[in-house]
Amino acid sequence: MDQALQHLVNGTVLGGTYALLGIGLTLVFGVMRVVNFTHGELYAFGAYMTYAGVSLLGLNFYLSLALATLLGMALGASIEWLLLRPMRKADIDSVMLVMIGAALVLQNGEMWAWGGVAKLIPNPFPGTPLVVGPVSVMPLRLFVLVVSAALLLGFWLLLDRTRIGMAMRATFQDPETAALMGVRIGWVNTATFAIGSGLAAAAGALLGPVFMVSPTMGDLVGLKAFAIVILGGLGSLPGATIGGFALGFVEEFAGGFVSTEYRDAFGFLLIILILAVRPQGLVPAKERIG
Amino acid sequence: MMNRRTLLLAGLAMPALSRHGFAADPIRIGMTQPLTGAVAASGNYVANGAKIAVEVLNAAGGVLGRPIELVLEDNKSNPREAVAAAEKLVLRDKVPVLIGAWSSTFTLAIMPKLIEYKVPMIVETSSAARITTSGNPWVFRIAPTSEMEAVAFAELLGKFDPPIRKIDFLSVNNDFGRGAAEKFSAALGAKGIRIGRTETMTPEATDLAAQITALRQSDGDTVFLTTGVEQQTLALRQAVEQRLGKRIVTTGGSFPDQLLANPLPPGNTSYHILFYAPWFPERAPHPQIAERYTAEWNKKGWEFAGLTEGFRGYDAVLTVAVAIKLAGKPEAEAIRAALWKVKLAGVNGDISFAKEGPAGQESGQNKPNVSVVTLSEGKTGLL
Amino acid sequence: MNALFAWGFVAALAALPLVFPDPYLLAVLTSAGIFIIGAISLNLLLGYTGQLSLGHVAFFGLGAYASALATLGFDIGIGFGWRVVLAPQPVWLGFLAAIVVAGGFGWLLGRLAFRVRGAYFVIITICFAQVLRMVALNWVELTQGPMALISIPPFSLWWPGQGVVPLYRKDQNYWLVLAVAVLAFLLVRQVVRSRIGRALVALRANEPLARSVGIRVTHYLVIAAVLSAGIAGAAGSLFAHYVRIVDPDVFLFIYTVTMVIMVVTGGKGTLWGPVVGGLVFGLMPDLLRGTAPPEAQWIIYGAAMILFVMFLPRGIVPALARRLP
Amino acid sequence: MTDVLLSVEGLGVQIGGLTAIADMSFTVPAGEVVSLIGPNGAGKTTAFNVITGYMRPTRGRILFEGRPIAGLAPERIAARGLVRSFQRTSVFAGCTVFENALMALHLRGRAGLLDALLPFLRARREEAALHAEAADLLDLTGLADRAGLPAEALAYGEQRRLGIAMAAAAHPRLLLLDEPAAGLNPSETADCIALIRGLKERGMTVLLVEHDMAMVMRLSDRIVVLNQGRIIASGPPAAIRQDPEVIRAYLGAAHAAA
Repeated sequence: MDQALQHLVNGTVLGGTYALLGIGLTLVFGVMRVVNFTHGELYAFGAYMTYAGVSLLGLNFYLSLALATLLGMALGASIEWLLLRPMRKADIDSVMLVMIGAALVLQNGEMWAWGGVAKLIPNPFPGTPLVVGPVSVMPLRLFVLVVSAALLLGFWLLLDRTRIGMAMRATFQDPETAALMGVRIGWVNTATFAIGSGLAAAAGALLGPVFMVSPTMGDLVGLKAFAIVILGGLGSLPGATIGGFALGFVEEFAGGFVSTEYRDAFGFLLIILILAVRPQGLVPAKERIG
Repeated sequence: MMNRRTLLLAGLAMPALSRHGFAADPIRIGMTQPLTGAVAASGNYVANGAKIAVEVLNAAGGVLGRPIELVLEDNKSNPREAVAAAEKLVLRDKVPVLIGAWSSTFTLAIMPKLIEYKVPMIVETSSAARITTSGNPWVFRIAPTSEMEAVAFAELLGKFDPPIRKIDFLSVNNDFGRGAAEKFSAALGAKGIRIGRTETMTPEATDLAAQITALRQSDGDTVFLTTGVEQQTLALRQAVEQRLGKRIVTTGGSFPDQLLANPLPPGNTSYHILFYAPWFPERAPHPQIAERYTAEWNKKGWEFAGLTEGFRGYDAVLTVAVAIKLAGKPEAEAIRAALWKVKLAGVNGDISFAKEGPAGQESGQNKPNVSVVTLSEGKTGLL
Repeated sequence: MNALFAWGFVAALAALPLVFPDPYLLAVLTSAGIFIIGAISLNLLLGYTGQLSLGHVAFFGLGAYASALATLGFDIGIGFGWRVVLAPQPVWLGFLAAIVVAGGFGWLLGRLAFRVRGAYFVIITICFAQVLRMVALNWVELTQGPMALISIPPFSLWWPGQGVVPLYRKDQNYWLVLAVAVLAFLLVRQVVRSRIGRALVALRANEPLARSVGIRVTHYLVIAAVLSAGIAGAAGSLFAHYVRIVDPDVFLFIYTVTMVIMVVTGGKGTLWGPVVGGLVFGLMPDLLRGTAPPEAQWIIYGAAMILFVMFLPRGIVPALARRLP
Repeated sequence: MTDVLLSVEGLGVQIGGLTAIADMSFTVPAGEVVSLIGPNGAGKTTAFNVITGYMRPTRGRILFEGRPIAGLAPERIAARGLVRSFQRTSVFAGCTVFENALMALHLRGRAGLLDALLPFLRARREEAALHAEAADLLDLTGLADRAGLPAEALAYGEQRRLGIAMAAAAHPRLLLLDEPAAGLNPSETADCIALIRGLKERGMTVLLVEHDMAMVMRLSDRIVVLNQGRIIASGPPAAIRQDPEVIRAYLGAAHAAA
């Protein structure tokens, strides 16, 4: 029972970060119809920028997090401008290949710049866990969970309350109609990709200090992010949140009670099951007719 | 970082220079390591160790009056590329001897090619038993097997207080991790220590909470942790987070260097089985050699922690140089014959090869030294 | 003229080991050739049905494991005390097993995955390969897990005057791969030029219209998937007996990417596309060796991918075809 | 009285809570040209999609030659002898006109995988026959001299004609044409009418959805008028022309729209 409680806490902590990862990916797919293979690399980029800020420039931890997120957005915007904008008319497959190429360039660029040795990011939180009854959790991870939740909430408000958010939602529903109604699709795409990238970089910046920073850290995370959005329904924002927590709990409980060997396989098996039974995911995005 | 790049450039320029007429043609030594991909960090350490060994040797006049040239090829952390790299080294660069290939699978992938091309290889890191027992007479291993490591560790059991009574394992799910769990169980089981559970993790996993929570359920007092540096660090930190409350011993010879600058909270001491402890070069079997290696490494400004792994490349090159000197000519068959006769002092200790594997096709296996380093609040000590 | 050129090209490749017996060149070409066979098989799916499978390496890996296990033999428990035991078989049987096993999984994936299209299809295929990798990693009794299957025998063939001999020599392996590549090419050519190929192209061009003229979508897509998987399995078998070690990394994503980019660079939906693109991207890594630091080689590789897709989206072969009337 | 080829009985279709077709029943007798007309949004295209298997009906029955076909996949329905044309994308883009014709003849062939791999006598003979039939088809549509062009390079009217010919290629017993004359100029429309007459003479039954009233009146044996998902009238062209409810609900609206 104590073990189950601990797994529950761990699953929640894990799920929160997964949700953050999934939402950026699903947003980009929903609005732009782009499967973003650089998502994992932007995650790594966010982590490295935090490392650079804290360890190399000696900046404040929180300032470094914010800077890393902003730099991630800037990198995302330049990827959109350089690679995606010229490919707007291209088919979805070609765009995927370009993004895979970009991921290769980014990952090896990181390895070139930083070397392959994994780095730890110092953080201002105490290194001993908070203990409540049978359950323990690190203050840093609580902080990550809270910031993730705040980012998710802020993102919802952005979508719901701002002009750019409305433009994004309109494009999400139907790009042609949105364009007719005066939405500048080019700008919405840049903003969308920048925000999606910013969310990935923020996830990396938050999780970098929890785990470690290495050039290949984006690989597994990229795959996980796919799993999350497929679980929730590709292009569905609530789905990505639910999918993130679902994957977090499944991994944690299956890993704890069934087999740690297959821990990472459960997510993928779940996807194949979901796609076989319910191809549109748990929470399907609204279909576009036509 | 800057250093690394200049070195790469220097590495590029070197073959060009040598072609422009030194007195004697260089003797080429081939090396393949994972320089990119999942395990690149450690591969680059080993490659760096080899590079400084070549510099040291050349500064002392080379071998047989000729300079040594290290031809380094990336195996991109996968077996297919390991084979491609080995074939390039043997067939295009015509090297008479190879060093490689870090992971056991990369080494095993290259091994049939050694028989095919009749070229000996010094195995510097791989720990799988099968490498020296499968009957490949071209393989000479200076790295210890998991079994040797376990047996050597068993001799040090008396130094632990409170004593080790029951052990569990947290192992990376590969040859290295599974091999260590098996051999340590056998070696320590023979000493009357009880064996608990074994949890495994994929090499790229970062969240180990499920495994550690499961280990907490065991009544063992010590967990043997076998994986690369990165996961060692993650596991040590997450063990604190999940209140594992057991002694942790890492195996395999790598050291979680990041915990020096970012130490675990007070009261957490971890134990690390190393083959070279760069903090105490004076305690190495051959202090002068160890100090020279350490000094050259630090001169480059490379990461200090890399010393724990870089010595593998350093010792491998020293071994090859002695073998070429004994052979009297840089030819594969002669070097192979000479390797059986080498006796030299390396960073890790004396290097010589004993026969292992089926009669008539034995591989060479060196018997290395181990030491256990403790880490507590960012400070190291020797057990 | 075209056929003459094609056979001339094959004859030139076949004569290569006699003219330039450089073993390194042959090693590089053999290794590239195995992936070109993979690309030829992928082209059937990607080029002719228009379905981007990013899990194609699954079939390659299945072929490699099936062939390796058939020739090494195995002895595994399947629960309730039952055991499945296979004594080591000759290599040609392993080759057939690779084709059958991979083809069978092609059928399975086809049945499952063609219910969805586009991005979903892509991701389900990625997941498929990932799950297989996890199984290969963890079903240690069968696959040896990460410890890899080693000591896989080399391919053996009946050789004039010598009976059945194992192929150790570079030129022999080269010719073997060349022969399988030519067979794979001819097989794909026969299929795409037949009524089946027309049905596949019709489905790619306009699925609703194709259905309206009576083309059974799933039926034809599954045929394509089975054939494609079978050929990829054959390539995997060649790989297993050439490299002679198979580990779970045979399911690496980057291998799929290699095959996909070979097809796209050469020209998807053209017979020669995977061959031309395969030569470009099969030889590039080896040409880059030594010219740049290892990380930079990857960066060049990735950048080349981007540039080809952006500036030659239909591939080299169609671009050349337009130049030459 | 001729045999009934298609009969639609009590058909109802709901899309996302909206009623596209409320309750529809009509029959298509063999050998006739029947037109389905009605203002935009009346449910004509939905009816087409349901009959040809692209959408599922919420209720009702569809019988083709007395056997139910509702819920079957489009390709199965096509194999039974009921083929449709499309309004917008009527050809296989990226393929030549001749290839288009060959693809449309899919149901006329039966070569399988074995024939593809080992193309001996039977498969070769079939290919030759299909090529001849494709050439005939292009002759019929007057596109023989365009055989080598990419289909999307054809003029709009020619593309529409090719689309109709392709639907008719496999000799279906019932041909469903979705606005074949939409966007055509008068001379192209005349070509189109000639083509449909030609098909009828070959023994094909035609169910037509069309806005061009002149064309409908000239071609049809019977007309079914839809409004807001319901049939409001049906009968021969002369009767429909006189029907006051049709004039009110449909003709007026169509005139206003034009």
